[in-house]
Amino acid sequence: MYMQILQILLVPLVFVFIAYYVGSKWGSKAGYLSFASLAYSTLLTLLLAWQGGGQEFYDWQPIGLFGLNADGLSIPILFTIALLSTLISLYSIPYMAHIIGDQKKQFGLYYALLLLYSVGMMGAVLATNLIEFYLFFELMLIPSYFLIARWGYGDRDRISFMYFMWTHIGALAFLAGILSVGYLSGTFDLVKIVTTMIPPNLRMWITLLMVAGLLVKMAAFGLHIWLPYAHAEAPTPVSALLSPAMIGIGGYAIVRIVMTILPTAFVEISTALAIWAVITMFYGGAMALVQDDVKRLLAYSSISQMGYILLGISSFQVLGVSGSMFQYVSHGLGKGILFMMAGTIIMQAHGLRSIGRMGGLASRMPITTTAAILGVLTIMGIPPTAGFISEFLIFAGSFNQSFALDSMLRISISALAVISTALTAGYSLWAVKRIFFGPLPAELNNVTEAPWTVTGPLLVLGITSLIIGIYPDIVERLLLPAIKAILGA
Amino acid sequence: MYETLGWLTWIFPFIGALLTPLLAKVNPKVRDYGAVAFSFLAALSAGLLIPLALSEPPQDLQVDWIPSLNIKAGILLDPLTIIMVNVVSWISFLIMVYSLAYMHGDEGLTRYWFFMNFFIGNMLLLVMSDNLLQLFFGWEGVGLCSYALIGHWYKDPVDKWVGTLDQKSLNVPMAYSPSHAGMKALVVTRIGDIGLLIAIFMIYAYSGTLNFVDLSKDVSWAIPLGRMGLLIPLALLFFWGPIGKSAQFPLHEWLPDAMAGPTSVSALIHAATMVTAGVYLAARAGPMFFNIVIEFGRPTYFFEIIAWVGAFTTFVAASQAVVSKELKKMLAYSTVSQIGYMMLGIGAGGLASEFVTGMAAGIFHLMTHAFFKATAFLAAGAILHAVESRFMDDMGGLRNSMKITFVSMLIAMLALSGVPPLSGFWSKDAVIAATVLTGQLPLLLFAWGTVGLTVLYSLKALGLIFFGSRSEHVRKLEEEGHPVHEAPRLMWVPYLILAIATIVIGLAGPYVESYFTHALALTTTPVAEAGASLSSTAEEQATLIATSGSLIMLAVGGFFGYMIYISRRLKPTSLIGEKGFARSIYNFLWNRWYINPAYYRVFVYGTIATAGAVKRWIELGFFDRISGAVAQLSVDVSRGGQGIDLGVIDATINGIASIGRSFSSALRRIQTGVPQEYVMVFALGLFALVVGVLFFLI
Amino acid sequence: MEIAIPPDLVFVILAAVTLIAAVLALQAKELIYGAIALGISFIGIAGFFVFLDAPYLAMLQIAVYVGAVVVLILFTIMLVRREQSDELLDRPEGGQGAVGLWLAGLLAVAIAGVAALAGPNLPAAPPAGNLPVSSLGLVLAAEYPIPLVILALLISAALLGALVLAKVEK
Amino acid sequence: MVSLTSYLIVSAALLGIGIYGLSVKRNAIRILFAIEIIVNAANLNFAAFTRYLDPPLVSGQVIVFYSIAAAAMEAAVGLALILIAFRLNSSIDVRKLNKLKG
Repeated sequence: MYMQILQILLVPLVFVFIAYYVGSKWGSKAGYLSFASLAYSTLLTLLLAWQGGGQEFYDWQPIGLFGLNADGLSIPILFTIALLSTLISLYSIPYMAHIIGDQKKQFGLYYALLLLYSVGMMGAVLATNLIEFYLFFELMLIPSYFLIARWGYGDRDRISFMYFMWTHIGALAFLAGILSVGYLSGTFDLVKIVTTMIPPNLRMWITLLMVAGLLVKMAAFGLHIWLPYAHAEAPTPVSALLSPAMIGIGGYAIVRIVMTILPTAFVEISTALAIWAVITMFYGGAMALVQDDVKRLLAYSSISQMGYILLGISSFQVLGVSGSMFQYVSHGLGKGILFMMAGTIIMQAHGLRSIGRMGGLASRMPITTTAAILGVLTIMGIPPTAGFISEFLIFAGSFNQSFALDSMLRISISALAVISTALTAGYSLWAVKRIFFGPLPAELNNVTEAPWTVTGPLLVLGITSLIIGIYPDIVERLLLPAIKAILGA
Repeated sequence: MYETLGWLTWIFPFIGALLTPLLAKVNPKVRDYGAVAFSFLAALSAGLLIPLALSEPPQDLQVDWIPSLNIKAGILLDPLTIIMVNVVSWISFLIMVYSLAYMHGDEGLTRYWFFMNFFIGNMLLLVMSDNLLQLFFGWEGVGLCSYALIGHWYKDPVDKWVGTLDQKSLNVPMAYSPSHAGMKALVVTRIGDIGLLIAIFMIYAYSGTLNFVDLSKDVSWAIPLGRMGLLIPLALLFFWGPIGKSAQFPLHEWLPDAMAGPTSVSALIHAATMVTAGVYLAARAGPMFFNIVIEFGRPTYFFEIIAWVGAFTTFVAASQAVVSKELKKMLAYSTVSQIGYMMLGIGAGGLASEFVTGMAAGIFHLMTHAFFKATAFLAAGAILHAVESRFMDDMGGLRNSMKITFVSMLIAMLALSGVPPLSGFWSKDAVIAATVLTGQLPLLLFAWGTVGLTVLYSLKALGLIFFGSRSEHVRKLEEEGHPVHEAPRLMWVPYLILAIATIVIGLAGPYVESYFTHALALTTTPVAEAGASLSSTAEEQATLIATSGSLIMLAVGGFFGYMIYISRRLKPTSLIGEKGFARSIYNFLWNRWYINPAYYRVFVYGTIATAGAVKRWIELGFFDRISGAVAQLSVDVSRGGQGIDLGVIDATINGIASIGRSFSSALRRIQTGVPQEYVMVFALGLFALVVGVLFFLI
Repeated sequence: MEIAIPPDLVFVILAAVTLIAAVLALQAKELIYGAIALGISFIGIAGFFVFLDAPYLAMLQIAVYVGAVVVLILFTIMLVRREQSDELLDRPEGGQGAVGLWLAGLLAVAIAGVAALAGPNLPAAPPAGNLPVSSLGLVLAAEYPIPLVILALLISAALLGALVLAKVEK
Repeated sequence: MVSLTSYLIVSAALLGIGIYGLSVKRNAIRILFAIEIIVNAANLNFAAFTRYLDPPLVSGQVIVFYSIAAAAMEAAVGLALILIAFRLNSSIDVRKLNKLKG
């Protein structure tokens, strides 16, 4: 197909304008346009996966080549983002009607920003050039800032600003790393970069800069404080993109960029990263345990899940890294479901967010409950959902590496990481119990199931998680060769 | 044929599960009978496997699953699997039939049928898997079904709770709602699975395979593990999974509370099949560990752990069953206790270097237990249905109004107690005989002591339900026009069949036992030959010792049981007294050895309190404040100079937080908003930079 | 016979004019005089440009700075001045004046020190440039065409922006 | 011939004057003066360096060209801002313009 990969980005980009005008005129109908364009991207991605990937390059002097690389590593990530954005376009139709009301004009702006945001994420995944990556990285930051600032909840001005500042500081650290690499190696094209002539201590600093920048995006422990605010107070469809899709791109970029161009320096910090990962896992889990706001709970759970991704990456081993990227997919599916579930409750129960005041919703919203349980199982890593495979791979990789290094420290880290899954099980199941089971409070008596534009996406995500969980080869087959190539194994 | 049948056996129930929601659209009746039909198909194909298994050698059928990781899916067809498959599928089928009547009219039936079939499928997958990963799928799948089915009545109506409502121990409530019990079951078994998972990772890291056959054929992969001193942790961690799943001490607390689910579920999942998955795994992985033992001399830790955990659990659970007031909860304790016997059998086999004998005893007990415990639970379901109360004090004198139920329950309870010639007698004695062979007296004492306790609580159940006079509760029911009646035929036929099976197995007991020993020696996971095999006279002696010991205990326990609960010459209240030693023992047992409340205090409340403290001190007290300081570096848009004061109160009491606070306020003071001052600072910085350059030049 | 004016002398005079004018620009009591002094200082800079073989820049400096910026400033002063007491405004608060003076002085001395110390290492007498004015144009057109276009766009945007900002809303 | 150092010293002096003005003055227009002086100091440096350090090339002059253009824009926008600030607050004392203070 002509410029197939470019179309994945270009079609939604063109629809940014169309959606804006249509939305300004006809209100929420623009959601269907957005849905159509993103669905086209999703289908193209699937086609690419079927073809086994591809690459496209466009001249982009003087920076280098504007490349789009859809290989085994990027396709699963791209697919997750595309699928989530597609479904969220649909989901937004009733949800944003609940926030915006009948001010039709705002729908256009909303969908334009949403599409732009999706394009930013997909572009960052496909980028082959450091500058290109950075531009897309910022392209996903700016629309999301406006989405939060314009339609968020609570103290949205302050929170969106905080979100912007934190992630921007991270992005700048990353930019500093990119520029140093570009300057020292003379090119920004990932495939051409050779870093061996960079002095080792300088290489280490560059690695630290880039990893730190990306860890802010991933909200690793200590750099996480923006996340619960941003994810909890963003309009829920945006949370459902922020949390499952955007923050994981940090992990993807570590694999795609840092590991590829600076492998030796990365190995040196891998133990520290593994420790950091385990702290993040426990910390996020413990925080999720004591939240009352359902969206904040999910936000902390995302922090904890990013710990899993980081652990897999820090194993620096084929199984572990592919597990991390697999975890991106399964976390995307699971957390997408859960945020949408939270949004559904907010929408149907008129802004109810406090878990303490929920209960017994299973009888009112059976489909949402089914999907939510699938999502929770995915997050907990229980077969036959995709989450199990990814966690299995991460831990297997982590253990393999620990034994290969013969390091008791790494073994204990890996064991602790497995133990943290009990914490995950604890907070997830407890939340499910408090939300869906038990007696129904009187004030929730007239809550009803959401329309199909909400339940449909939920079920699609749940079923995708099951399919991938039962037959993981469809993802692993793509990931494994690509990661083997990166690790040179 | 053989191959197809093997795969179909576990695929049928999955198809049934997936079709259930669709069939429900057609008609509720179609849905109900459709679900049962699929479980019958599974049972039928399992049954057809028996003749084939007798004629063909054990085999491992494999297909590609995750080619990129070189992981194959496969099913094992060997005697152990065939026995398990048949026990699981036939009992499941009977319980599905029972459910038709028992669950009739329930509003969540589609869900119920779905999960029942899904459970059967997962359980069969578990016992047929040829590798640990696939087994783990089934393992977690059954746990999931258990979660869903315990919480079947998720609206938590008070009459579906489990436990005495106002009982509190160490300030921890001891009564649990169905949704709580389901969550508890899943979380506790998940804690067990962590160990199993870590063990799987260790095995995978060193052997590169997860296939049982490969793992036990050649155990050289364990050499580096042994060198690192990791074999003992490996054994501990591996067995931690079965401990959780099979509700063994110290993870046994979830099973009694799992009785909040429908009785049919308790019968199937929490008595006959799922909870025995741990025993199955111990038996399946036993050869691997046994071969390691043979290879590396005599560190028999794996079997030591199994035997001790089993023996101790047997006793702990039986002692609590004696004081239990609820019928189903008593049966649950009894299940835990009997599983302890199975574990003890397998462990003792390994310890005595007669692995196959021990494993055969354990699996034999697993089978007999599945039959008589399923009978007991199904009969209990009928009784609960009739008297509308879960407490045994609310029953009494039902002997005449529920004859078939009475007979079935009687057979089940006697088999449970190990009264000859019922099935329980043979299997339990096989286990105790294996224990005698180990020569470890404490294990034997636990095993024998539990025999006495088992008789006691069995007679307690029988006596309180069927003998004596009718309780006030029953009389009130009858006055209101709900006379106690026999269960409908669809309900009593299944448990009568199971009771008859118990008798038949009992009559054929010794033959079945020796057949098991021969068949299990032929598993696809080969067992290395131990150096010196024990002479048959030693085994006969052991059997003799075991039998005589347990018969004595049977008589002692039976005497007290008869006097207290059947003829009622001794009053339990007068035996225990108001205070004193007996009363404190009673309280100790009644509070579940204080294990349950202690777990809640330490692990549940403790974790939540820790997380709460971390949230208060670190998250709000530190990170939020740092973030505030960072935000102050730029324009604070919304609060106009107020600063971010989230958690200010918390911060004042906290040292770390006050550092954060002063940090932020210091930064605020720098931000005067007067450009001139900014310029000065900027110039100062520039000056420092230039001076730095100057130094370089000089 | 030509009178040879030593270049050093011209340089010193030029430097003196420029610096004194700059000081006056900031210190003159009347804002208007300050603006005029600023213009003189700019002309001094233009003189330096001539010295540095950059005649085009010199012209640009005079045209843009002296011709446009200073005039613009004068207009603004006239618009703003009416009620504004100049002296009061420019009296520094507290010790700020002294601190500023010290700081600026130190900074200037330090930088000058760096320049002086680095002096011996710098090429003292470069070959005569003799570059025609057009060379700058050539470079701009050949090597930096896109920035040039962007600059043009930027100027238009800035002017429009200034217009919008300054427009009196009715 | 005048040495490069002389230019650098003049430029440093101009910078010092500019910094002084920036840090002491409160009148927004004076601050604008100071900014222009600093920009000119920088321009002078560029022109001097390009003349002394890479004679056949004029890259420094290109930068000065852009800088002058940018300074013109900056003055235009800056003055417009001052006008607005004056209109809104009837003052151009930067000390009073601290609404955005954190």
